[in-house]
Amino acid sequence: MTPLPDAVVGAIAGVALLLTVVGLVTYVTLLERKFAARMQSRVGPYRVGWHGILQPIADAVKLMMKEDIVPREADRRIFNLAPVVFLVPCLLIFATIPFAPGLGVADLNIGILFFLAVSSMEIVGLFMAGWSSNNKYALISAMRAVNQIISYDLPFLLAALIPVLLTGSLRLSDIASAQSGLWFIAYPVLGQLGFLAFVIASVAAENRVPFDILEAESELVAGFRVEYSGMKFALIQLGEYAHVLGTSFLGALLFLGAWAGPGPEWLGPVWFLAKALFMFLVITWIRWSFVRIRVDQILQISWKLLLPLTMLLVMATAIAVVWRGAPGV
Amino acid sequence: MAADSTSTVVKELDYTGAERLSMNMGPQHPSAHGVFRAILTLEGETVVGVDAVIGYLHRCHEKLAENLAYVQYPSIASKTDYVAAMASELAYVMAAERLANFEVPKRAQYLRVLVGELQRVASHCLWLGTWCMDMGGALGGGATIFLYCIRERELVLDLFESLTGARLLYGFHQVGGVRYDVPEGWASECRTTVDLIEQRILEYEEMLEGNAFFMMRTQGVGVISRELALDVGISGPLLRASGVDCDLRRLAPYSSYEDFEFRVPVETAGDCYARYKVRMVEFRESIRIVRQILDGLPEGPISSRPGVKSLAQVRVPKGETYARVEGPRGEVGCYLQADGGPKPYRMKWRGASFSNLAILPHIIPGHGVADVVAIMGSVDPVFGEVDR
Amino acid sequence: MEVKRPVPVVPAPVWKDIKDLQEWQEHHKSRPASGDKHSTQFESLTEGLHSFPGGFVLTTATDAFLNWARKSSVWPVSFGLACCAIEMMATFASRFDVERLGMVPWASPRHSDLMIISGTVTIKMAPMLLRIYDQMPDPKWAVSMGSCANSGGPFRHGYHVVKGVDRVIPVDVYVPGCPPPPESLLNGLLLLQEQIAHFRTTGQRAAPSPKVD
Amino acid sequence: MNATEARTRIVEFPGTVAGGDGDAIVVDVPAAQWAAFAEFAKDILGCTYFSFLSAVDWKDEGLEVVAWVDNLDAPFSVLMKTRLGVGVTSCASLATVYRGAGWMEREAFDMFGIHFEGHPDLRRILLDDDWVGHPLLKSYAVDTPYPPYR
Repeated sequence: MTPLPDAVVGAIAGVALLLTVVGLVTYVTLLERKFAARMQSRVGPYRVGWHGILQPIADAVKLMMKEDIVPREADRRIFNLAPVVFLVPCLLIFATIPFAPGLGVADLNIGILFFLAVSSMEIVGLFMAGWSSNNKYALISAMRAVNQIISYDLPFLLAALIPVLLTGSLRLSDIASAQSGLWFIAYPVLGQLGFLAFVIASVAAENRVPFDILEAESELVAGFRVEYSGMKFALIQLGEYAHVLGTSFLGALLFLGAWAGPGPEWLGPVWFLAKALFMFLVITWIRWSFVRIRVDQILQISWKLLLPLTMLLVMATAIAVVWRGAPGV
Repeated sequence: MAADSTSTVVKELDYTGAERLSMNMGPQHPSAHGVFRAILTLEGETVVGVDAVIGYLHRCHEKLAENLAYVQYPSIASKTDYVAAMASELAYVMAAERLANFEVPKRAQYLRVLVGELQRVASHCLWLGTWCMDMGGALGGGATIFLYCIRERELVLDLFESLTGARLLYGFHQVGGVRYDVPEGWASECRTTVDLIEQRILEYEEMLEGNAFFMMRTQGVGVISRELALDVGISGPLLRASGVDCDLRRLAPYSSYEDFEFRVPVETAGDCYARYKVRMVEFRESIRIVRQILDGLPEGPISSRPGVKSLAQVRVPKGETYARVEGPRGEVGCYLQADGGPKPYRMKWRGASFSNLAILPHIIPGHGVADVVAIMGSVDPVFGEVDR
Repeated sequence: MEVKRPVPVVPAPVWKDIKDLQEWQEHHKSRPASGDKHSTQFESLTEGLHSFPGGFVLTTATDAFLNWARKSSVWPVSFGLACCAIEMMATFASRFDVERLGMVPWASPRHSDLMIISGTVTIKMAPMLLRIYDQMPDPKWAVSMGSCANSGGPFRHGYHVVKGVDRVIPVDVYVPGCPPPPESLLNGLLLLQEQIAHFRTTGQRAAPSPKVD
Repeated sequence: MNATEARTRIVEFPGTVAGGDGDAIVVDVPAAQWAAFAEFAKDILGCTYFSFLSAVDWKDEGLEVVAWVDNLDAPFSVLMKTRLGVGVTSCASLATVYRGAGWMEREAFDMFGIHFEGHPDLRRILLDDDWVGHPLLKSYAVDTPYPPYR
């Protein structure tokens, strides 16, 4: 039997990954709802299936069957295109993540660059959605989003650079395997501060509370997606959660040692997933315990605090690496 | 060509150097606290003008009061300020009593104070929850605080339910006294509840004041000066947060308030944070008053009037009066003109929220959109009382 | 720099320019009862499938599945009117927690399926209410909560009160009480779920569920 | 200044009749002196706190405007009343003296149809702009229908 051509293998892997990710993202919403409910002394979804296990399916099916409204004054083509443009980068970021040694769709040699570049692409879809809705809430939301992405992508990128410097490689699998001994979060001072900056910047880049000014419920109703209904709304939600999960995977890979963990080697992906979900829960925990801050304050935090801090960290890391003479922990 | 078209556009748009956008908030808006509509004029993110549109809940209270007997209206009066029904019922009943010169037994007076203070705790719980939800988002940290606050409010509502049988609108007061006496075991239940709430308030304070984001959102936002506060006639916690020591429980004691020891908190900053501080102290002072009443509840009848059998039984002589109580939102007043019949000739309801809301056009311009919701939440309007 | 000239459009009708409901509805034409083009096509398709031998198994199973999904995730729009809104909030809160049933309150009517009319509808509010209801995507439901929304309640005789919200929008479940306690509203929501379970795919409203005493 | 002092000062103001008991002073003011008396109350009597303004419809005897202001330091309060006279529907505005009177006068305009001269922004506040009639007049029935919602 001749091996299948690379393109076919890649396509199969891609589809398999896509389905897994979509399924995972759907169930991550249930995880968040249950977690939040427990934080708020509630029960959360309970009656749909055993302990609400079928809730995401019901939500998805219902949203699919809802009426699809396009406002008369909206820019119809862009309005219809925006959810897709929003969703694709959010799902594409999973392509470079190696879930175990050799288990991934594309282990690029510039993996982390690809990840960061693509993940900030979602702003295009977001802006299209905000603009084309022809709704003032959506428009203001889109403006705020652009503001925020510009100011938080830099700290996000710089925070992600710390493990890159420590490893000496942009390839994600190299970064992961460099942590087989010691996770980067355990690297004295630099690791912890870097992780903190990474979490803050990723929360901001994902537009979650307390940095969710662009969908600020109490001011802009639902922000850029205020006019979306039915399936398009579901796509936007899917994209948002996929982005959060993707960033959680990245955080787990960069700082928490990816698939490193006790037990046999085949447990690697499980460990990785567990760490990513831990990252996700941390972000959720932040989301459900802070109040939102104002636009000007968000920008101040970014430019006056986070950016200098991460720059200093990167510099310190570089000095440490040079001083020790070799990358690695 | 381009320049020409630009100039005409500029002329047509009445271009004044900055792009202005008018944005409509409400009447269905997550932070409208009911049915409030604010038409904001924005310059970028800054609000330069606000037109407040109210009246979406105008339920003809004053006209109905002219058509309902003195014994009928108190249960409708509770629907003006529905978050603090006990205070609004009391205002109407007190006005009628004052005109008719009815004596109210001591026990009834104490019971009125008791439910009034419990109601203040419940109302402030709701305020804290909704305000934080305004600032934190329905899908964020604000919702968590909101749910915690509602949890405490439910405890107070349980007390009310066992006292009057209703959770929100009670019909507890009647002309001449109160309708229900405390059931057996209620007092001890009440004590445990207020103990628990006092402890939880401490938790909230730690949770909120230890949160830098909360402080950033509230300090220096929506400052009301002392002079403006008096001029517009805002009352309650808002007035006290602006440095005016005015509490009707102290200034013009009614219903035996002079028997109790309590502190009237006054802050001078006049911003959202000062209003928050004032209300947090009021929580504690209310609980303190509740404890004092439970310790010294006098025996005796709860009403000086027998049970009402016919509508015309309560006769109020001709005259006019203005009775006011310190509700959780401020001065709840009832101006009553009686013509000697079984119904009032004219009733004017001075809702605290109406006057408090009138401050908004004076303080909002200059703030960002995000601050508008924070200011509106700190004013704590109840639209049943604004629109009546 | 060229400033884009705004497209001259006929100003959207301001609701207060409109004297009566008929005129308002003329401006916001609702769909014909037979459904729009797509749902008509969908209906003929399903009818064909249904009449195919053995096809009814497919259609009824799909129907049951879709209705299960609809009833399991009814998202109310967080829309409070008056006193009952406070009890509605209490129902959404920890003790009663409607999220157990899969309900998440959303701020935007576009994302919601259910509108709980919680309180007195006044004449000034009625066009707004209708507009919000129109903004919700089909299939949508409405629960009238409290005496005021059912019939005007204690304010029925007021000059500014609509005597029952069913004069403005169609209502599926009426919850009595002034205000209804959260238990009452929960019962109403469960009744609504029961009713949604009989919803037909063609976009037509099912007959109201039988009265439960 | 306390309530008794205030009473003696009010007597100095031309055309007024002071009544009431205790800390609640009731003053009948001639309609022409309405705004002047409000200024007097604010500046001389120290009643800086504005509580409410409303009106009463005395059927055949015309409309009466009432306003309540407080001196929070003393404390005492002044209830000012003025009869507009039969058929008169205009009154001087207090909105320039007390900013809080702005909304209250809009409400009185809405409910009674009193035109407050000098009010900066006199519109209906609770009812729609196209509402017919003024509901709190005694000639307006409580259940007056309003199409099409009836």
